[in-house]
Amino acid sequence: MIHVKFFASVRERIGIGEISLPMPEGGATVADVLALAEDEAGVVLQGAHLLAAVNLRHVPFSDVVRDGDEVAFFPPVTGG
Amino acid sequence: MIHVKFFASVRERIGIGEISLPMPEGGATVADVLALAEDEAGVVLQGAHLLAAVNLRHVPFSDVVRDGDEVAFFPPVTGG
Amino acid sequence: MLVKVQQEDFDPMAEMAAFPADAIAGAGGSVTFIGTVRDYSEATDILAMEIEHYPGMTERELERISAEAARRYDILDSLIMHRYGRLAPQDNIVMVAVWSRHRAAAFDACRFLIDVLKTSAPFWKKEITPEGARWVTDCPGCRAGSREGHTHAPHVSHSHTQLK
Amino acid sequence: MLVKVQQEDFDPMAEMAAFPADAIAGAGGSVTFIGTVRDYSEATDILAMEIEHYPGMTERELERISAEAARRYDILDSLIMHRYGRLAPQDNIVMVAVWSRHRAAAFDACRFLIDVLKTSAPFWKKEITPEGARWVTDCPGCRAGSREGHTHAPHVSHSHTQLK
Repeated sequence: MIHVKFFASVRERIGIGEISLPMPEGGATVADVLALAEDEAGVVLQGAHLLAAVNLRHVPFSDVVRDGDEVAFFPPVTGG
Repeated sequence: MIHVKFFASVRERIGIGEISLPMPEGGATVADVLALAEDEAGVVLQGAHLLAAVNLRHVPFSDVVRDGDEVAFFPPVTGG
Repeated sequence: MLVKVQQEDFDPMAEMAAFPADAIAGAGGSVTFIGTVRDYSEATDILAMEIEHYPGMTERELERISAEAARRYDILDSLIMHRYGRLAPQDNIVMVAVWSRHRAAAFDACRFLIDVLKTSAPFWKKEITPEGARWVTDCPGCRAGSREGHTHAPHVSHSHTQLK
Repeated sequence: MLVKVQQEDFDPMAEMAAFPADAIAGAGGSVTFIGTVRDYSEATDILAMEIEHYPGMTERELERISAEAARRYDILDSLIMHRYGRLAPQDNIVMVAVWSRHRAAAFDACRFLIDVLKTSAPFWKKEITPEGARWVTDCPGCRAGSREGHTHAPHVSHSHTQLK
């Protein structure tokens, strides 16, 4: 399974805070995981400014995910 | 009169904290005032690292002083 | 290095006073940045600020940048505190304190930490205004504190284009 | 702008909390430098530090540099405190706090103020060590906080040569 989390405006737009997806056979990138979650939610985050993290680290969307990973999507951060 | 003050290591070397000197006829620069005070103290501050202030402002030694001025001499500052 | 992420308010000087003394023995000084909630935003009053965060990742990211600051600058130690939840105008949001032998390193490291925090730590602000709530959506580089040009932090990549 | 020169210890955060609120309304943050007495100096223990100053000129000079910082940087206000008299290791000597809308200006102004203070405000430190008392005699530029090269502040001229 891949554990997917959404935060802030991205969470509100996709309407999901957390979802677990089966690990795709043949592997998947972070971008693939987002597409799978969008299919699940029936929402496309088109044009969104998105950051991604895998297992609590910032990653590019091209990174490959592994079974059991926690993958998070969120807008550019605005803390501080 | 010129009111002369010395601070910190310069005060200790010249042995004077404050002294008033008659305003020299014909005028005087800050450097002249120092020389007059050295004569008065019988001490020459040879090779000292010195700053000067007139009426509470940093000035170069070439500045002209006026009757009633407060002229101060002190080493490079080490506050903060 | 110390990182605290909490909902409660904090007293910056009490936190600094409580910092382990042996870690900062020999310090000649400290530089502290304290960020507070502004009471205006683009001509709108701000009634409150809600800060969402990513528990676990925030702490990890703040520890990562603290370690990076310690590698880059000749500092003795650092403290980062950041709040989440609902804050009122004037409330403290964040503090970054750095101790060093020589002050230049503390200035550099403190500035580095707050700049990088603002582009990498997973916090999101939502402004509560008389017209309703809205997410602060500035591009992080634009919020890096300068009015002049800026570049995005190289360690954070994000897409400004369509993803699919 | 506020300048305080005093013998008594001070609590930096209490001083910042007491700062006139309307002067810093709209501040997004503050940057604070706190300088403390080190407990060592060139391989010698420091038992105490005695700070002599030039009453009247110190206040005037600190006000002058505060006004200069306000001209140079987009800040809301600043506070400088500096102690004199006998201090113990770890004691606060100086604090510089700057409030601004955007943090870059506060960082720049705070650094400017402490750098210029160290080369222009008439304070002199005497270290009390087990071997006796001695004036701190570093050339001011050398104490400007960097280990790298430096130049002397252009507004302060002093002679390194014989005067007569």
